[in-house]
Amino acid sequence: MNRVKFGAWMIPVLFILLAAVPFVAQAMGEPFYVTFFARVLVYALAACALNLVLGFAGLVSFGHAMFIGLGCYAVGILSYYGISDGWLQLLTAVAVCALVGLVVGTVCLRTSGIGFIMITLAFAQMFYFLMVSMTTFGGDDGLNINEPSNFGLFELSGSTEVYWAAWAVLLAVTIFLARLKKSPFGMVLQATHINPRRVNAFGYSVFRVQLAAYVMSGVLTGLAGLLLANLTAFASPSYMSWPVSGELIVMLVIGGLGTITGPIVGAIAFLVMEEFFKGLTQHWMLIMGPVIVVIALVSKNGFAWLIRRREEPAPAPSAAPAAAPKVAAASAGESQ
Amino acid sequence: MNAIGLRTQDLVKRFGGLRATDGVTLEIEPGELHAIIGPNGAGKTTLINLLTGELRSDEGSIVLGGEEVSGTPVQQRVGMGLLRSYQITSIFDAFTVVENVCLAALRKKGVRWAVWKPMSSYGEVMEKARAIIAQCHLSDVADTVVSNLAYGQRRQLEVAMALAADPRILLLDEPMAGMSAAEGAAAIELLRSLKGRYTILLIEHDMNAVFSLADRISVLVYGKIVATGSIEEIRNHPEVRRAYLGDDADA
Amino acid sequence: MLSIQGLAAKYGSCQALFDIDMEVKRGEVVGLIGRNGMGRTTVINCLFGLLKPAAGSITFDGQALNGMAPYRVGRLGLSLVPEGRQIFPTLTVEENLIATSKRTDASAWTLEKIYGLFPRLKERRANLGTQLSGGEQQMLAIGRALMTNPRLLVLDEATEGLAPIVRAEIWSVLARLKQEGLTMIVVDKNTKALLRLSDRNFILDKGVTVWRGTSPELSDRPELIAQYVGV
Amino acid sequence: MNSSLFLSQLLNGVQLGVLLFLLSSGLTLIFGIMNFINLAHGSLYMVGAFIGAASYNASGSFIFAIAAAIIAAGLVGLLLEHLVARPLYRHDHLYQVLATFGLMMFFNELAIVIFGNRPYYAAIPSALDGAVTLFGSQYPLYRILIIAVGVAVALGAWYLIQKTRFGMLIRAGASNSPMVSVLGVNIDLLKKLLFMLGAGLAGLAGALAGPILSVQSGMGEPVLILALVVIVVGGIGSIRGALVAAMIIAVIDTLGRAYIPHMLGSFMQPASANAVGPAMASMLIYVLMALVLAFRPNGILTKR
Amino acid sequence: EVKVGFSGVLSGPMAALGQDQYDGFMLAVEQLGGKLGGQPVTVLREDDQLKPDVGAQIVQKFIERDKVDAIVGLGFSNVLMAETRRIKDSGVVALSTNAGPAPIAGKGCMANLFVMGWQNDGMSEAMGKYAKEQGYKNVYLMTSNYQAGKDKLAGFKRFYGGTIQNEVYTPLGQLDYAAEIAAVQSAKPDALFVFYPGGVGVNFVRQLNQAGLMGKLPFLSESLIDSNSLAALKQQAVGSIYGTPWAPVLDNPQNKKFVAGYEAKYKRPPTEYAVAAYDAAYLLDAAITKLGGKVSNKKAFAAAVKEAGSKFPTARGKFAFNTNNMPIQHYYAYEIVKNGDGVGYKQLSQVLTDHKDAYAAECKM
Ligand SMILES: Nc1ncnc2c1ncn2[C@@H]1O[C@H](COP(=O)(O)OP(=O)(O)OP(=O)(O)O)[C@@H](O)[C@H]1O
Ligand SMILES: Nc1ncnc2c1ncn2[C@@H]1O[C@H](COP(=O)(O)OP(=O)(O)OP(=O)(O)O)[C@@H](O)[C@H]1O
Ligand SMILES: [Mg+2]
Ligand SMILES: [Mg+2]
Repeated sequence: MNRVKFGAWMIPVLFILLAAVPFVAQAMGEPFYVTFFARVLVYALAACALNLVLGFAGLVSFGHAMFIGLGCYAVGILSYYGISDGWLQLLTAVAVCALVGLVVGTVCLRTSGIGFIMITLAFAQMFYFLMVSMTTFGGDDGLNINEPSNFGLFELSGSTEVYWAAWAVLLAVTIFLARLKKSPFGMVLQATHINPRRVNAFGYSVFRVQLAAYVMSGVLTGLAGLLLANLTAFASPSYMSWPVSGELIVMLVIGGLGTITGPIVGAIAFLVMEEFFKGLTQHWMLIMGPVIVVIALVSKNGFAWLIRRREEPAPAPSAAPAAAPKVAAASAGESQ
Repeated sequence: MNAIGLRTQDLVKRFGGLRATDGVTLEIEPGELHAIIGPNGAGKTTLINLLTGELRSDEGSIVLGGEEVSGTPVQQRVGMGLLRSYQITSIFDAFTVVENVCLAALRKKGVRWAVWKPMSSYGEVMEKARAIIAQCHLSDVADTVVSNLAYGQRRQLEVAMALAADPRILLLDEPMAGMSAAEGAAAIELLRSLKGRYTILLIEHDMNAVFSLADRISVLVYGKIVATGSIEEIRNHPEVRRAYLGDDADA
Repeated sequence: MLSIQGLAAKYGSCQALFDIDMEVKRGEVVGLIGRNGMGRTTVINCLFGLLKPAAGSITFDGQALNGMAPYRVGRLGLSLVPEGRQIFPTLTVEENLIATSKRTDASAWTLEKIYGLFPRLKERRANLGTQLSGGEQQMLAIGRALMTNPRLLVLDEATEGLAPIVRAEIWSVLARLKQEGLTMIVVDKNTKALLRLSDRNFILDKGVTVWRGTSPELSDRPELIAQYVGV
Repeated sequence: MNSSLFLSQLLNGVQLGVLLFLLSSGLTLIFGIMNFINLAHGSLYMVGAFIGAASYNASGSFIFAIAAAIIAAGLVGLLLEHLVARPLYRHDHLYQVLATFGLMMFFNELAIVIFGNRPYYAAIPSALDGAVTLFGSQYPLYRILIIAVGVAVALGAWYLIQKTRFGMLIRAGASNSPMVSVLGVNIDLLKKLLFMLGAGLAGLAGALAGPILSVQSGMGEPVLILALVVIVVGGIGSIRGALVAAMIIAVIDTLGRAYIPHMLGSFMQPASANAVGPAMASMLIYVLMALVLAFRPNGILTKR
Repeated sequence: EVKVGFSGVLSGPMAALGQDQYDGFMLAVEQLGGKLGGQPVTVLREDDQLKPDVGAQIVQKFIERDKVDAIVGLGFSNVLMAETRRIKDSGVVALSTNAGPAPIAGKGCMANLFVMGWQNDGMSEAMGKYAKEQGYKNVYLMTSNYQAGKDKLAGFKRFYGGTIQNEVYTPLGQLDYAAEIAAVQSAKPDALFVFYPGGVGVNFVRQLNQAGLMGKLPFLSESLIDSNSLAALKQQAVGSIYGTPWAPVLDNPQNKKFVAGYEAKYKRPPTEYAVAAYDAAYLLDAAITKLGGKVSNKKAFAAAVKEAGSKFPTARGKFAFNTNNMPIQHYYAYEIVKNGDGVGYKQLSQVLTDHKDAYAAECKM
């Protein structure tokens, strides 16, 4: 939860670099890179959205792939019925994700810690199995999307279009989150993570704040789903299988929890690494696995620990004093 | 911003077998600084948790400014101006002092839809925050991340946050615990300057503070009020001397 | 038996101890005196390896304790009655007593002896720790510490928040333990009672030992008590 | 649907429940007491399955195979505890999830490297092969063994935790481990042992499951998810909870699969019943978990 | 200079299938002296991890970056479906050596996508016909609850026509089938037909044995029995009957060459998936030879491939492409029999001759 000083210049630099990708790819005659990075941007978007709940509010949602899936099927199912109007699909995706987010969030936020992790997972699994058994929409074979989303002015017909769409949305979302982080809402949201009891004691409703964040996050993740659907021209239950949720978390942690550009860097790092290791050996998971473990062991703030600012962040709450029984007792007495 | 009074009637809180609060009846006048002393584990903090609503009382009633509030949620009581500080310092570690105080100061506004403008651009809130920070002698560390504050300063911030949420009645749980003598003295001055403006319920083991600030004192032992009265009455109250001040108390 | 020199300690950023010197001889009872927050518990935390000293040395029977893992300190024969009781809430009274017990020799403390000492615990033997009153919890904490058959028993605020009668009971128990020749370090607010028990005393103020001497000496100088303890 | 079938379905449920219990008891102990969430627990299960199968094929002794599996899983667990878990005890669950997620990837691929990516052969000892007639229908002998083992382990675990000194210390350490160590007990060692115990149980589960389920890379995950559901429903840290929840979930799952289509069939045409039934069946336990958590956020049996 | 991209599942539980295809293809390339149609060939391989989006990305990479002349493999149905649009748009020659889902056999068929293995329904259609020939009165059907499963059962019913006693769809990824098997026991059907590929199938057969049903109840299956699962099942598979367009014991020179070469090179018996890829290589060889090595014109290449479909040496003895680029081939019923302490294949009958799939009519090409 460090306030990244470097975030200020990271954003423009990062996005200018990303904007260069298609041209570089053209110049190198490697249009494939556009596709690859389009996919990266889509997952970056999802990671940013997850950051809103996981990074800011410290809510470990292990089922965020659910929203990706919902976004995908919003496109898939509509186009299955011949509706390829992008705006309508967008509206549906947003509406569905918001609604699901509201319901699921209301249930999940009653729990905390491991409970929350598991119940979010449970809901994701439910939707996964639901789509698997919906043979009308291809079941687990997935659903081909023949008509790309048509937004009137532009169509998400090819990788390049999707790339630019993703780039723009990601930029908007990044700026939005950067603002939100410093805004009163953002502050309270982060505060709920550090010390929910105190937040309540100031008369804010921790539940409401977290729910709002969860819904927002769900909707943004849904957008990623919508883009993914167009990128692959396909909607499949495997988009919302639980390993995907896991990978989102990995990206986020690699990049840096609660940082603004972290999720993007994390997504790039993760997918590029994966691509690279795959090139090395067919058993690339033998490398990827330990790498992730190491990351988990060393990183407190993802790549922020490379570019750490002077003053060290807070010592892990449980670190020093908790050793003293006195404190153990006090907290037992005080908490709940 | 007028101070309000507080009354409890036969308040009871059980933790499993243990009656942490055992029929507490307490009357606090508006504007009064009322101290509660008592041995560790007497139920002081528990009592505060009951008053704020963070714990649900098992029996008895709590009347806040003439309004029955037992059973109402924390938010509502805060809305009526009931604010507290914590014995176990509970401030927002990752934030700066200003941000901490602002969070408190913002409570009246609420944060619905406040997702775009940075908190620092809320002029009047910032001013208020800065003023209170100055009042609590924290100006020079205003922009430090609080995890880097000294223990005493954290304690001061604890009080500052309670003040910033513009309370009408303050519940302070051992605000001086862990403060150095100097800090303690400053804190005493601060509280004295606040006297009368707010109703204050002060829990403190530091007798100098209590005896130099309190209008009235109640002594809580084993979850029961064994005595309530002026400083003199309490000093010379035999049972209090036995139960808390100790037989050899020469305060 | 135990000697502490130039001990200093921090909690994160806040320094609690600056310069503590004290020693304990076999068979004697030492009082640690001081106002709240003056560092007595911190000394104890350092002694038991719960807190890494920032400076200074602690030796027990010639063994250096600095940075030794708590359990190894415990095995050396130190035992603690901690501030705030800290009995195990999910264990029954009896389990609390036997879980960490250690037998040394024939004259060792046993369940029977403990129950003899605190009949109240015998009645409550099947209750969970949380179901005990503060006083009973305190007795349990003492019993638990005795069951490890310590050579040095440390009591931190052993009479904290207890009804006067219970307190008196505890004091008499401590007196009996003293007669049996147990070495003890006692931290307590109730100076008068403490002085009745202890042989020698150390006064802590803001993490520094400011005075040391026998109980009679201290009793003759009420101004000291007034200055450093005087509630 | 006749009663004899129902009874043997019930038995199947119980037997699945036993496997789940073996897996989740370790998980719940490790989580409840060390507050460490271990996604690699499924991998330990896989280790048990592979080692069990391999050593049975090598030695031909079932007992030896089981022992080998338990020991191997226990040792791997010990290694995990030392290299990964220990540094993360004090940290956010998030990092634990992450690290063990990585471990999962690693072990799955490692299994492929060592045993190849084809299902690995695990035989049932001929003595236990074949079926006995129960409730008028054939029931595999081996599964009855599994149930027996499960019951034994459940009793053993209960005795260990509730009656032995080890158990007392474990429970004490769960609530206040600094205090335990102050009283002269090496709580860290205790935690290591506990972690090994949990891993060993997972290994046992794997070794037992090997002969009825296919032994192959990735076999751990589906079961892991179920086990996680079990410990959350049962209330984290509670062996009793794990047992009850495992049984409830397994039985509900089994009976759901067996009967939901029929029930639906009774009021909708078979085609759609066949479509909806399995979907509902596979969602059933998650719905159950959501309900439990919604109304009892701490599980049906919260840790006493 | 020919470039071929191979994309299949090479990691995770299903990796075996991808591996077999790759090995089958590479064996053929080796036997052809590292050349296809006289042109030196380079084969790029990618792992789709059984993830549709990854698969789609790989195909795009092959097309845009590596500019491959042909793509082989193409993974499971769900992955293949995600890849189709890219394949269609690019017009590159693509040979699916694994899946032949209904959509691309019917409306979604395309001139440049060929299925080397079988249309998904084929084997179950064979089993359906076999069940009919055996005069089974009522058959019990089981599969996982997903698209492929439903297609298979449909295929079976298409050729069976008798009464279906019950049709059970089990949740995808279910491990333990004791419950279902118990139900079968009490239902007492004439025969049982299941579609459970991979490890799940191994579970199923094993549990069938333990329930004491194996051998008592005619057990028909498809895509369950292959040398991979046999390695795990050994004697437990004895008695199971399955439908297939190919078996290791199939008697034709090309197959002898294939099986011998494969076992020599990889120290394990081949599978249907390996055959499909092996044939794919010889097919490409024939087509490229015909074009004299000029593969730059995609349309011509595709046409050549289609034509060569009936002319290349196939390990299946006889092979050709239907109008929708699905295979026309024989389907057999085989039974696993005891053979010393190992197991052997016994051909029961050639159930379907020059079998065409049911979707060709829907294909407009
Ligand atoms: N959540 C809880 N569960 C069980 N017992 C509790 C709980 N909170 C407090 N207690 C018990 O209630 C009694 C009163 O606790 P409380 O914290 O109110 O004492 P206190 O007067 O604040 O003591 P101190 O002066 O040390 O702060 C103590 O015995 C404590 O152990
Ligand atoms: N866990 C902790 N974190 C930060 N500061 C602490 C912690 N525990 C104690 N302190 C501070 O260290 C100083 C000494 O505390 P200590 O507990 O030793 O006092 P004490 O003499 O035991 O007084 P009492 O036990 O009566 O509270 C105090 O200023 C206290 O605020
Ligand atoms: Mg208190
Ligand atoms: Mg103390």
